[in-house]
Amino acid sequence: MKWVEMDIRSEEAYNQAKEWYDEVVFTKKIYLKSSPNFEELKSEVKSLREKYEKVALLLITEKPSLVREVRKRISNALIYVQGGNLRVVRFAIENKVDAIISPEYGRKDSGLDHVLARLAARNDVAIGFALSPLLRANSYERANILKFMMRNWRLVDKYKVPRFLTSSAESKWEVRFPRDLMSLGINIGMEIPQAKASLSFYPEMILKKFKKS
Amino acid sequence: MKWVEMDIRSEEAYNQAKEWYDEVVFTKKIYLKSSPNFEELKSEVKSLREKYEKVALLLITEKPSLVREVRKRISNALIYVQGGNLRVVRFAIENKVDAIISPEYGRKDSGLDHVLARLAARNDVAIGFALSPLLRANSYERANILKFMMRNWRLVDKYKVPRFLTSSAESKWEVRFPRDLMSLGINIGMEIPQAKASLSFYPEMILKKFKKS
Amino acid sequence: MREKPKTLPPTLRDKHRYIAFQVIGERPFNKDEIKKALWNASLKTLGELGTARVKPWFIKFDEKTQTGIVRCDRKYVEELRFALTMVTEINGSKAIIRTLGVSGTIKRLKLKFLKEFGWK
Amino acid sequence: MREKPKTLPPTLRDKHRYIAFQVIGERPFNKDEIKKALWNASLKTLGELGTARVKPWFIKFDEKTQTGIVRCDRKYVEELRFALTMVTEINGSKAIIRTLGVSGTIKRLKLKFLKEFGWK
Repeated sequence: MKWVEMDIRSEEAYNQAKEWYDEVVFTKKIYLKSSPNFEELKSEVKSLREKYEKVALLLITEKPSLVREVRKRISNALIYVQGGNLRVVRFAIENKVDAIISPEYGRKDSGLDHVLARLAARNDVAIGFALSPLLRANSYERANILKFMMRNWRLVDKYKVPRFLTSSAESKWEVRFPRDLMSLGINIGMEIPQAKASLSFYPEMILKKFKKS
Repeated sequence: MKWVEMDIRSEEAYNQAKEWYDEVVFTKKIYLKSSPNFEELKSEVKSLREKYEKVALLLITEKPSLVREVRKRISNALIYVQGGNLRVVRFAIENKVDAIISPEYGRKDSGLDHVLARLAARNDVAIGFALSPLLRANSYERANILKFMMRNWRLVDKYKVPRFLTSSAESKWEVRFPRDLMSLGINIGMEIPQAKASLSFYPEMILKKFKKS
Repeated sequence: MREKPKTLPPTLRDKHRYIAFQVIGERPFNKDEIKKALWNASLKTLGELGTARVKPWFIKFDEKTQTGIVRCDRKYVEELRFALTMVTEINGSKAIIRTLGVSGTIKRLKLKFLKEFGWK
Repeated sequence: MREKPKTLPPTLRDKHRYIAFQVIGERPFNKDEIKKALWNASLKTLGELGTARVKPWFIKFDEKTQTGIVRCDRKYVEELRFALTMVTEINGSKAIIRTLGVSGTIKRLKLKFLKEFGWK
């Protein structure tokens, strides 16, 4: 069994995570307002892959169509979509991105429902449960985010959606040891083996996509 | 079924409690360093009983022998002993006072053990679980007091010691509605019927002593 | 306008309870003070994790009668009640929060526990 | 000297677990800072009631290796671990608290998880 950290967003965080995990995916955040320059993006992905091997692009956008474009044209990186905008999330799930990170992100509700969860399961789109938004929040927000994560876990569990636990760390101070990250999963409702699988079995399934491509 | 508040320590608190309870015991705190003037004490109890009907004396002392003296010479008031000093508590239980209030009071441990609990059950000495020390404490102290109350409840439950829930209110702002006081009991481990009995059945058993005397 | 997730099917939906309460204070409190007091009480007594589980949710407060409604998860009514019991002041003024009753629907809660305070 | 209550018979005794942890910080921390950080983390994440249930208890901290031991109730190891996971700073300096392992006795905990840090 391997420990896999699916979403690490800076070099220092990557180096910290590498000490504790067998595999680490480096995530590049991309704010998209319009079509990116795909030549540039492809060459950036290429150089990131040389450095980090496993690379993901986290798309942050209000425009569903841009998700499809990136999904179609980028093949050597995982495609994650930032949760929070329901239209974007639905479109991303329909277009079979690899994962939605934090469906509840920035929302006043949990940002996921049974229709989306069922579709995510069918389309093999994972839901990422991320620690870092909790770490940056005040107590009031933490209670709310945790509440939404508990609700989303119930859906993910019920509809057998692929899932993973991640720090989504932007700095080394947000990285956590796998067994500690498991405690987030356990406290939002996972059984211990489910929490473990969210840092090993499910991530490994997603990483297999790299070999195919 | 009657709601009974067993330990109310001022007139304004008494008046508040009377709105919510069928029976209220007015408690007079007595700090004892040496033998009290019993004539005075008896006449004070008498005038308190004219005003409040049901009266208790709460003995706060470091000297076990003074507890015995008061127990012997005062018959028309309930005798409570402030928990916190183990020697005094043991002596008070041996001398069959009516109740020990907050065995954990002011301590760094729970202030009760299986030997004392068994003896309290045999001698029909009640343990009073009091809210007001919690209300006055900071968060750190609250967590500790609650922890000790949980432990004491396990002993009281196991050895079938008579017990009651009380606000031990000194001001009207420390009085609580019976159903709300029950939630203290429930959260330290009581079943709902046990919490209810701690504000009705057990207090009523103790109040019967007034009729005998 | 932002979209909202669909209402979940009954088996997946959160099961709530509604608690009617009355505030007895040195002075009357307004809605925002009460809302904040409920959250603070929950966070202090139950913590961030406990609050996430208990899911307290301010519904309504009538300033005239100082009575209101708060919602929580069905399994954790006693935890929230205890958090309210531990309140000693609201925004610097002494206060007691007294629960009046609990029900599965707002309608029944009003009928059984708030009618006497003039709620419709 | 004040008397203490007797040790309870085994069935009534609290069942504990010991957790070994390592602190990774911007700077080294001392024992008192760690002790306070553990309490604050527990109170913030689990609240007064949760902390009473989880019963965190600081046992030891070695300032040289920045490793230590904390005890808690056997049923609530994951709650305490989560509270530690949520720590982002200690006394104003950035920090991560990493758990090294859990055991039912201090002796076995040291042997399995702290020996490599020079504990005896």
